Amino acid sequence: MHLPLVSARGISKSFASIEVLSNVDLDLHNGEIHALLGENGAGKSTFAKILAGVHKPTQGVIKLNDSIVEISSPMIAQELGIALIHQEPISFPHLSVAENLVMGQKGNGLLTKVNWTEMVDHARQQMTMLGVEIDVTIPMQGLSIADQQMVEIARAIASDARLIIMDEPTAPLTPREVSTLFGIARRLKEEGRTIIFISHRLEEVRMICDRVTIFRDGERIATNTIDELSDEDVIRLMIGRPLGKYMRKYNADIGKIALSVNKLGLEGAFSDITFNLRKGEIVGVGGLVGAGRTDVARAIFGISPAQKGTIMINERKVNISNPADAIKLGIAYVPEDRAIAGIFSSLSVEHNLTAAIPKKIAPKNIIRRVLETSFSSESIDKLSIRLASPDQPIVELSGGNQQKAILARWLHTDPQILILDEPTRGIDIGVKAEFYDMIGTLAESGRAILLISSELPELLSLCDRILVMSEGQLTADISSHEATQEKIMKAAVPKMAISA
Amino acid sequence: MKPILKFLSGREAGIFVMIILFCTAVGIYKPHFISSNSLRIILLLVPLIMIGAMAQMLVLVARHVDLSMGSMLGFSAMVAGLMYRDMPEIWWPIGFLVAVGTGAVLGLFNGLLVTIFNLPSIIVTLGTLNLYRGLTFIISDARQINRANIPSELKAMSQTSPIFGIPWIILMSFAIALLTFYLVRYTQLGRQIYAIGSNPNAAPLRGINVTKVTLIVFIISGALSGLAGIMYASRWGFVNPSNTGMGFEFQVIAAVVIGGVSINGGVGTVLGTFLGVILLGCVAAALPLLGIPGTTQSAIYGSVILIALLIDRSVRQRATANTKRSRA
Amino acid sequence: MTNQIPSLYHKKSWRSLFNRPETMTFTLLILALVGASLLSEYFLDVNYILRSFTLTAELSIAALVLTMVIISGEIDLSAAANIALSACIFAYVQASGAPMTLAILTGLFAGLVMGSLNAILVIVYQLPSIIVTIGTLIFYRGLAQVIAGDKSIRVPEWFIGVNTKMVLGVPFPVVIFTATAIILGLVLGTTIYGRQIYQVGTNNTAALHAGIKSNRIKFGLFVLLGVVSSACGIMAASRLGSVRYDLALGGELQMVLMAMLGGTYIFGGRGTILGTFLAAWLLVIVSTGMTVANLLPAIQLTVLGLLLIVAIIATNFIYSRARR
Amino acid sequence: MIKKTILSTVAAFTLASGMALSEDIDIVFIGKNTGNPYFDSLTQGFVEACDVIACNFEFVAPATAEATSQIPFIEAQIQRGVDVIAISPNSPDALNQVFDAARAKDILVLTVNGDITGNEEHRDATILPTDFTKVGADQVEMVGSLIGYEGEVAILSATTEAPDQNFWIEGMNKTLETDSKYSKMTLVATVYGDDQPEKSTTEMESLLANFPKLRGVIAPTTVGIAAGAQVVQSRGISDTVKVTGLGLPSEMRDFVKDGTVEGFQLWSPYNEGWLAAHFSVGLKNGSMENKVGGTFQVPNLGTITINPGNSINTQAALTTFNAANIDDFNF
Repeated sequence: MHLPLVSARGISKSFASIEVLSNVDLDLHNGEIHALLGENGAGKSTFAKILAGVHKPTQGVIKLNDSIVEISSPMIAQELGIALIHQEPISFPHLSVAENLVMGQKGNGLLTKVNWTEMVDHARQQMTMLGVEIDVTIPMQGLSIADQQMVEIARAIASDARLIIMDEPTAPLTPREVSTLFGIARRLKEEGRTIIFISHRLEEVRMICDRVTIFRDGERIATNTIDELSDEDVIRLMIGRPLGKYMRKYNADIGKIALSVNKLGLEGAFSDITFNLRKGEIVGVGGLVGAGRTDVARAIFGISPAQKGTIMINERKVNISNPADAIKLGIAYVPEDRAIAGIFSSLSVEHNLTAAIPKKIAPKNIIRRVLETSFSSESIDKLSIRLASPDQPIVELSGGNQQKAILARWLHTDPQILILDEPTRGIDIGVKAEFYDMIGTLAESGRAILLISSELPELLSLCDRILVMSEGQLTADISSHEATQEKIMKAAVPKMAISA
Repeated sequence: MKPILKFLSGREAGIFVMIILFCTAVGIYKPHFISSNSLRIILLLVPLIMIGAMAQMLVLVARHVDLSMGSMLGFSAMVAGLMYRDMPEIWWPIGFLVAVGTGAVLGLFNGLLVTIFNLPSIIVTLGTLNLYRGLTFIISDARQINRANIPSELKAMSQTSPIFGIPWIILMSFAIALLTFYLVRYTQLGRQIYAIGSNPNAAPLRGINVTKVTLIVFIISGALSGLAGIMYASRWGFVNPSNTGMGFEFQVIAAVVIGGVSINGGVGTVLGTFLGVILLGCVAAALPLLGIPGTTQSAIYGSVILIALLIDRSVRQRATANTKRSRA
Repeated sequence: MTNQIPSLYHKKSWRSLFNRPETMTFTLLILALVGASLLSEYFLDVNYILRSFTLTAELSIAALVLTMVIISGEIDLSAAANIALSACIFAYVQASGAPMTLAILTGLFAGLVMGSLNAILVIVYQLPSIIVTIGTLIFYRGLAQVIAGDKSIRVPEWFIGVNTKMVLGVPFPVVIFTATAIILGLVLGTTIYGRQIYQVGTNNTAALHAGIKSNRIKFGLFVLLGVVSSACGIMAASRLGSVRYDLALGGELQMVLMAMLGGTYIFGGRGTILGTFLAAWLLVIVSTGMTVANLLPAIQLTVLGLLLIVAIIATNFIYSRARR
Repeated sequence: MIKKTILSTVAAFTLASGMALSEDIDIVFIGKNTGNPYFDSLTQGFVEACDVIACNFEFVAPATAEATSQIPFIEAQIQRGVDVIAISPNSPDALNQVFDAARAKDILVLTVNGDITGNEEHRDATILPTDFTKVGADQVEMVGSLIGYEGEVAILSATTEAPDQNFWIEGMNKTLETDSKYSKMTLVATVYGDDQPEKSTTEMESLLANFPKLRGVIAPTTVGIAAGAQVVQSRGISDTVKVTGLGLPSEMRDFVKDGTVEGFQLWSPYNEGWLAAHFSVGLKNGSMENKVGGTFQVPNLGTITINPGNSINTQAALTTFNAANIDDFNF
């Protein structure tokens, strides 16, 4: 076997005490299309980003053509011949395609002449080499996402990349665009280049890849040629996580329908979503990144309302045009991205805790300190939030405690319907169990809970019923008794996107 | 080869049409507005704003704003004026080097504050607008450089002309416009300024030295303000600490925004800016003829900026609307 | 494939008194007092300082509201031009024979319209407030010149002299400034609207998710600044006895300077009314001290420019360390 | 005619007689704005007067010339407890209250080189360079003599609202209409340069563009005449277009030397300062009385009468400067 292009040994990475990758060894050979598979949060994307210099590993060594390399930035990765193509390519929207191809290349000083004709011809030549029809003179923002990806690939090849990493490239593409992409991938393989393909679409992986590596809980579980593994094997390997010692310790009596959603649709995000959520019931929503689960939640909560379909609260049709309406109707939404949509980072923990209940802490618009402190200390004790003082900026708390604070903020609004979007993401194991208890007791108190989660054990152990979404569609509605990780994953994986 | 920024050319054509319409309308009302003499008056209003507009365009494209140009102009002109007054026998073209050099230093100071302390350029330059004006008073001991001290050869540059009646300083300002066109279109620096303005976060990832390029943009802004300063001395024949360059930055921003340069960075052409300056020149020259008191000029500038902002927004919306929205 | 959110640990807490920006402003205030009295023996006279304060009272009152606008994450450079235009409209309407109350109402209405125009362009049309308010600054200043030409419009004799009216020995404008500061300080510090202004300024998306109507709050702040500025314009007309288009020319720098010196963070989310209140006094002491010492006005301009740059470096340094 | 030589000898003589013993009078002069050459020579009058008589003199001025910019400076002088505030007002009516405050502290308030028309009761007296009623006629005579009393003439003035400008323009119009000597001269336009050098230059250029047959331009403002002369000099049309008006010798010396401007008129700002200082000290130490009709002596200006409205002129007629005498003046 000739020498591997890239060999990674003992790669580990942790973000502020939460280990995301532990001791991963992997060899990648020239002229190979290698798929990285795994659940959300299994670590495959972090590993790829380490190779591309976006993150630095906490431990471990990377060898390129048998010599140790230190990939400390995307620039250095580019020099080493490693290119990362994001799902939505980072480009200069106002500049022409030809310029985006060549921008920032080494070697030309600030005052060197830009030869437009040569640049444009060079770009045209690259496009035809890729077999793609793109007008290289129009600005990038004039291109479709697929075309922008093609430009990114062309740029990688132009900088003579030996290893091209594609992160979820086919998600936004039409079937025709996917087959064009695969044609190019095959040609690059014949040229001896190595391609890493991160995807959930097993059929696509099976069609294009030579070997596949499966990640689970930050560890590399298996690396086999694609033919050695059936779909079932792959799914089993992906999800063989222990169900964990957490067993449901509660059983709420399911009441009448609190929320019913009928044929909800938003162009480009999701369509034909229909489900009911009863008081005291926990309904899980599984699916992969980009399935549109967050968009459904944002539609129900009024952040980006749906264009089609109806929402009923306690059998009464309602119109939710902004979050304030939703809160009045007793809906609460714990957002997926804490830092952007959740915390007021520089404000105190107390201010964050009472952000959603203005009326309660300021009955006549004047904030009553005594009310505010009582509300905040109540949630600090109930949810045992670890902090130095209620006045310290919330940004100083750990991820888990920040999430508790956001949840506490919403519990104060005494919601009837509670939407949790990846509540336990980025939280260490210990705190997760606390969260599960909280969610359980909330259901027991008669609240209806919609739990969006990518962790299958979480869904299985907590939920009464599990919906699964894939590419904006509802693909399954399984009660918890019959549900298994395989069933969920099968429903979550997008159907065959392209013809044979 | 089709012009690369074809999608923008709609904007330049729009401004050109506005100039033609405006001049014909005024011409019908006051026939001698379309005479070679009044063309000369319009052109004489243009040189300083043209140079300032080219510099401000680069600053805006890089997603910054430079409000201190008027004071940089005043300070540089004063330094050159003091040199002429205290060293009368000096070779007069040295004034150009001194003014441009002084301006560059002031621009560098702006750039350092913006890059090293990571401060918003609009607030920094609001501060230096007054700091440099105060320094202009201090170095001149609040006294004016009289017409007698300004070398007659320098003053002649705004009256005599090498070719078919166009004075030197106007040709110089057109030369600066051409130079800026070359810089913007045919040098790496020019393209990187656009790249920084278009997507500041991606620029470092693509190997662009954002700090260095931003510094250069502010140095150019200072240097061109300095050049405008020495041209001020040539055009008006004196340098006064309190009104040399006063309000220059607002005139320049009006011209640049009319010329289609977007405030959000990454968008702007030399041709658009050039036409924006010419349009403002026509308006300024037409006002006295139409009997509209000079007092309305600033109201017109203000409304023109607001209208240009709205046009720019609708252009930007149309541009981003056609990229297919994809869900993460 | 988790997009890990690394939680940031922070060594020191910024709660201690030392690091509150108002302390910086207060120490600068004391230093300025000492410096000014050393510079000229005529300076240290309370009545003289109070009288000098009335010369910039209008800008200081508007700066208090501007502080709230900046805390909410926006900015408005057109307030000084608003003061001039409202004063010109008020004086023009009054001079053309309208009764005084109608003239005052027209002036205030003009302020309302100006504030709303800023709000509509920034909130409805989503244009950056910094460039919009540069446009409206030039536009309003130009309109004032159109209305008043370069004549000055007089106001009736009995209306003149608001600054000479004393309340317990303190000039009326200073009383209004202090009262406005107390009211806005209470609104910002104790009411839910104040709290939400901070939240909107710190993180607009999170505010939206928490059900806070940030657009409505920002719209209200722009309109409030418009109306308060017009009221200040009318007060200026009474102080001066006549109004020209160049009233409060260049006042936008002083207003921004007061907010910045008071510790308001230019990117929003941080700042207090107390800070701006102290900064207003600091500026008066600095400029009065220099004037009474017969220093060249150029030195004042230089000092003001330097103060602004130092203030934004300091606040940026204090806050960005906390935020990053 | 004032000769430089006589001036210096008189100054030497009074020095020898020793200073008055009374405690020195504090005088401050507040200019329109800093950086205005006109006030340099006016201040010089004050300074040299105070070297001779018992007064301490300070000159202050705001950075810019807006209506309200002088108020802080007046407040500061009240606070400093000066005896006399002489000021060249930026606005006819914005300073009434602060003048009253000063006079309440029995500070003498004198307006110099320009009065607050319509609000005279708010100041003690005004010192104007010359009898303004005759300025219009003198200027028309000046331009007539240059263009052979025939052809088109235009006026390049300062701001539309400046009271002295309007007063003089009115005088010029009346002279042209009534006096047959100027019947062949026609006033074609009056334009305003707003005392802004740039605007004055563009207004002069549009005058030349709009009136090809223009023969003479009267610019009764130092800013306007210098701008007009500059345009004429640069275009080399000084033989066809004669520029005159009120100008400063220091600014116009080059133009007079190379023949661009054959003659112009003004008064001596220096004398204004010189007289104002003497008048202030005289009033303060009781040797003079601020009574309409009263007279008083000022070294080398002779007897000065206080005209109605407490207005005092430093000299009767305008001084004409031309190539012959331009070098005798250092202001």
